[in-house]
Amino acid sequence: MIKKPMQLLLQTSPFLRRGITTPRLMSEVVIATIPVIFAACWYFGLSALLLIFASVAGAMLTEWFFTPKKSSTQPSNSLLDGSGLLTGILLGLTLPPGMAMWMAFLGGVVGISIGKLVMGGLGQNMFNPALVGRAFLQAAFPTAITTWNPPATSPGSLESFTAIRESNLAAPFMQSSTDAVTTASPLGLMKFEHEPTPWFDLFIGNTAGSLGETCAIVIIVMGVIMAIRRDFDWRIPVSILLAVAAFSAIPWFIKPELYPTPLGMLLSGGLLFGAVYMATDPVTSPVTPKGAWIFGASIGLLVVLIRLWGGLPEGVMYAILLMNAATPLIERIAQPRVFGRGRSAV
Amino acid sequence: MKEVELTCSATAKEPSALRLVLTLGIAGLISGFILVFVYQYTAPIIAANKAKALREAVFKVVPNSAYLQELHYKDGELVRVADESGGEKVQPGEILYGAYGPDSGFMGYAIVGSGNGFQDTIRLLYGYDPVQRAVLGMHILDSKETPGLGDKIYKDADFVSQFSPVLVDPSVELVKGGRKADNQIDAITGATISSDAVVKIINNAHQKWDDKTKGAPPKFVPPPPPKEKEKDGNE
Amino acid sequence: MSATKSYSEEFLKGIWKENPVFIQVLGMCPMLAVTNTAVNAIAMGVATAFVLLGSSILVSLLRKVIAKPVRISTYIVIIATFVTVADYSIEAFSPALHRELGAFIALIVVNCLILGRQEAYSSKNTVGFAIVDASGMAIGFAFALFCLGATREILGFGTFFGSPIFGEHFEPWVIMALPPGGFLMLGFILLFFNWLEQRKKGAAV
Amino acid sequence: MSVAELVGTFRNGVHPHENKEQTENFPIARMAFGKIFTLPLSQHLGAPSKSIVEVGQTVFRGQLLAEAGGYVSANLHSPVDGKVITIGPRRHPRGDLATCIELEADPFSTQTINASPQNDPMNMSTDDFVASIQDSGLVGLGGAAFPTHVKYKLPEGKTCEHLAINGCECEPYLTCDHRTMVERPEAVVRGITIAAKILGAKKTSVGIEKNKPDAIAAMQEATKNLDDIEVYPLKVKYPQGAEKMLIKAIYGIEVPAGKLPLDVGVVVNNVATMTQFADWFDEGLPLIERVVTVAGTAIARPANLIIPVGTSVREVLDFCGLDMNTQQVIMGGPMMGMPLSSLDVPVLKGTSGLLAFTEAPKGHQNTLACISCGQCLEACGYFLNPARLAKLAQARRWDELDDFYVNDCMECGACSWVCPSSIPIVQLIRTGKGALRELKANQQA
Repeated sequence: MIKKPMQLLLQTSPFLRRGITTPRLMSEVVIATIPVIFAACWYFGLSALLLIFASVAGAMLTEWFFTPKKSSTQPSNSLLDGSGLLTGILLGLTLPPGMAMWMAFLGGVVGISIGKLVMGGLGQNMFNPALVGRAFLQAAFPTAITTWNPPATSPGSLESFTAIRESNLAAPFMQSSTDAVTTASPLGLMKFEHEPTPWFDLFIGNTAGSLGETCAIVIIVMGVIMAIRRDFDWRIPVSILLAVAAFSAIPWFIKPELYPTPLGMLLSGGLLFGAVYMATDPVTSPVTPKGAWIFGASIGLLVVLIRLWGGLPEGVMYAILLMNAATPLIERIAQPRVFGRGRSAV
Repeated sequence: MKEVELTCSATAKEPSALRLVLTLGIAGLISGFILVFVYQYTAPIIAANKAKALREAVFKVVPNSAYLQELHYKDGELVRVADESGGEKVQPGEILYGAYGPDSGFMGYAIVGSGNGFQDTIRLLYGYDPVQRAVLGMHILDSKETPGLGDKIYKDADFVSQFSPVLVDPSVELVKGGRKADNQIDAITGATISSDAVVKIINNAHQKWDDKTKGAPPKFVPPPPPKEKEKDGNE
Repeated sequence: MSATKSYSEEFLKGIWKENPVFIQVLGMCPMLAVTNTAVNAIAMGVATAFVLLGSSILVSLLRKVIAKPVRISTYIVIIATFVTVADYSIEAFSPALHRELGAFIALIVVNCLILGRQEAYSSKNTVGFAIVDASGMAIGFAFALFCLGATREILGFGTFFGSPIFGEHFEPWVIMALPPGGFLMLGFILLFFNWLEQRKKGAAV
Repeated sequence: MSVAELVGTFRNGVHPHENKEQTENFPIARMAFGKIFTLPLSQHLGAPSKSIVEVGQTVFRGQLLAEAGGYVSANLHSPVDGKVITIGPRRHPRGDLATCIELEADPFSTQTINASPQNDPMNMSTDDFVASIQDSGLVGLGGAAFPTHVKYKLPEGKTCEHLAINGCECEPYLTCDHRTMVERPEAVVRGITIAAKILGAKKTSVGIEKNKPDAIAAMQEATKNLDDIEVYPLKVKYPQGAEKMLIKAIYGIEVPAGKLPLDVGVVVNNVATMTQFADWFDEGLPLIERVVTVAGTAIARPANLIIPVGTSVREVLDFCGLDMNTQQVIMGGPMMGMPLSSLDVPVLKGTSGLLAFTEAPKGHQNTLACISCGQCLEACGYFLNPARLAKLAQARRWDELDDFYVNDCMECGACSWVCPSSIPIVQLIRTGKGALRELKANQQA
């Protein structure tokens, strides 16, 4: 037998890799959304699945349409890295259950195209694509996105699961807000009527709100699991929640009858969902540990400011988007101290 | 654009100061001529348009009225602005309009109010009957409220029609979920802040004018018709 | 400047090849602010066309008279004149339109498209060419405004030239009726034009 | 209670799969002598040594072949009885050609060494001691091959409080130091005694990672009657074997950037270097052979072998059963070692391992976009911002690299190892460092 000359690979060190890749990280977060989706279905029925499906379809189709095709057989990387899928799911979970599917689809399209692709694709985007999609929907359809349906009266039962809201199926360009049964979200109740919602309802999710944000317990559990698995920087959600608790405690101490309790602030609205799933998007948050603290605390402060004194009942989305914009600045001032050196000079 | 000449040619002689003045002078002269001519022609039309718009608005907020005259408050009573001959000019904010029926009988006042809306200042005109102590109608003159939401304060006929009439005592009140009393206005769903702004503007304006409109309204004095004709004849 | 340029070429370039909005990205202020309906867009286009045409003719006529150091001031005076004329005329003949377009009519003065054409073209060309160039640019500008205005009206109000096209249950895209919608739409249209351009290049290769 | 017992490690760092089970339980064996030995004159940091032999000359095992070419340089001795056949360019493991002395082993020799013990090191002056080590050709055996005698010449005004002995062996696969500690603890202790005496160090600390319990036990047993030597079990973490990380782990002290361990009163040496001290002073054996770990998926019979310096890598790998489908051969550890383009290169004094793999590690091929996950920051023992450095290097913004302390980077590879997007961070940083150096040189010129 003739000995074939060995073809030796020449690479530079290190020659080992941990083997946890970006698509794997993405898919872990996608898996972590499954319990949230389940909770959404429990309280809001099939509507949740329909909306998530629509926004995922919008996101993935846009990704596919604009991604350069390398060859006909091998889909390009960006379609397979799961980031488009994740954007779609997260966007879907931030929508109210009565939203029209066509709007969810449109949100996915805008989120991916304007939120990600025009900035240069994954890793280059300044803003969280899912939130860009939602901000667009908020600006375009302010009524539809603030029209809350109450959760099912008998959550988990077959009837309430299969009862699809008519408004979900509105034809493209047509109104979705035809459903008669609407209610106010806990934050709206607190802001405009000064009427607090029982914290236990907030905790288990039996309140009106966006699909994914109502069930606090599921989000907390998934957040802890993801933090342990180091899917994201634990400092960000922790600092957001601490900041919200701290900053909302001050007005509450002064005027308890007018302002919500810190616990109510933490559990209501999209705060937990935003802190765990949105603000932790690695691309749009600072990489340095110090930066993560600044980033999270600023989001918390903004959330409290917008919720208590702004024109809107909810402010998590804008707070995160604003701090997304400030991320490069934060990174610049929050460089880690280098080993064997004093304060970083940068 | 390739044609752009980036620098003035260095070899060209620097033009004299006289030439510069002359150039601008000629341009100014031509411009002046054109403007004077256009202004002469359009000014009366513009004035007429404005008057017509105002009349229409007043007639809208005071139903069945046919004539109006500008009034202002002076020395404890409302007098016609037109009576001021050579006196100090009346500030626009101090003017309200008296509306009269086809028989020259007094129908009510039309009052301009303004205040902060959701986006920008809202200016509105409302009709007021001092006898019934009620708002007769409301018309938004200027607003930049959110299309589709806040702009319902003038686009939503149901909302607008609530103002004809609504009682001003003790004050106009904004409620949610349907009006239950004659001094209440039902807010627009999703545009609470804009609805609230409208009600607040009316209440504020009413506070300002309430005492001043308690006396007897001035009589309607029809404008002298020949003067108008003369003007028309000139055209 | 070559002597071989033709009238038709000078006319057409403004409409497509050097379209003031899509290619040169000029005149953004009125572009974004007043193009929420097709009618507003066309009105703005016509007003701009009037000013552009008028000032191009005048500048071209006076190009030998105008002294170089004060040329920009002179152009501004001329442009401002025509803008004021347009402003008065619209206010006189269509108060409703005037209310919609508001301050943006007066702002035509600072539309860089108009000043740009004076500096770049009318001041160096005969009246004939100046008219042709101004018409081309004006039509191009109006066309762009119309594209934007029509799309924004359809999405933002569900109407086209004021008549509903979706029926009564249309859900308006509020943002399209607001100035940010202008940015978004312009972005999408520029994206579309670049995409067309790329495809053309791709096909050529 | 020392800081090490409380902390037992440095901050950040990574923990790659250790893969030491292939070789950690096999005793060190001796490989049969080959025919041809290639000895590059430059196999240590510093100036190349100068040949003092001629072609055709007969040499014996342990004979001096080349003298140190300067102060920071080392002697070179013959590993075998044999004949000089060429002095000329041969392939260096680095990849380029370098001047080498090529020997043909005498097939009839018994290859036993005829050496005598050196003077008693305990009664030597520092200068004599330093000269003696330089004579032995001793260099750091951990990988960088820094001439050892330099460390023992303390500059004016500096004192050494502590001697830190590096038994971490944090690189995956490698077990040569591990086996040395298990099998020759008394030689290590003998070396430590000599070194501590010369340096005047009051205490000696031996840092060993906890994944080598038998080595810890053996060393503790060997030092139980010695008060001034303490064994520190350390948390298993890479790159703990790096000098400054080891000092941080044992003493909790950060060596200031740009300074040497001696500036905080510490000298760090490898355990293998300690055994070499014992061999040189007690038996007169210069550095002519060393323990090398041969392992990897492409090796049928992984082992720790005593291999004469200059042996061809091909011979070593064939001896251990090299797979036909080998894709990659690495000299050194998998994190910081160097890839070999050819197997016809010699084993060097600094060669701690020879690893051969049938397939390249996964994830190298597809570099994805950086998603700013920040894991490289948490891996970096120097608290640098590797992602930023890599981005700056990629954008060729060399001058800004300095603002982020690119030259503090020791290229341990932890950031590249951890990167989920498989960005070759270390490679980019290396490129950046080179370009920055060039830029600065040009600015000065």
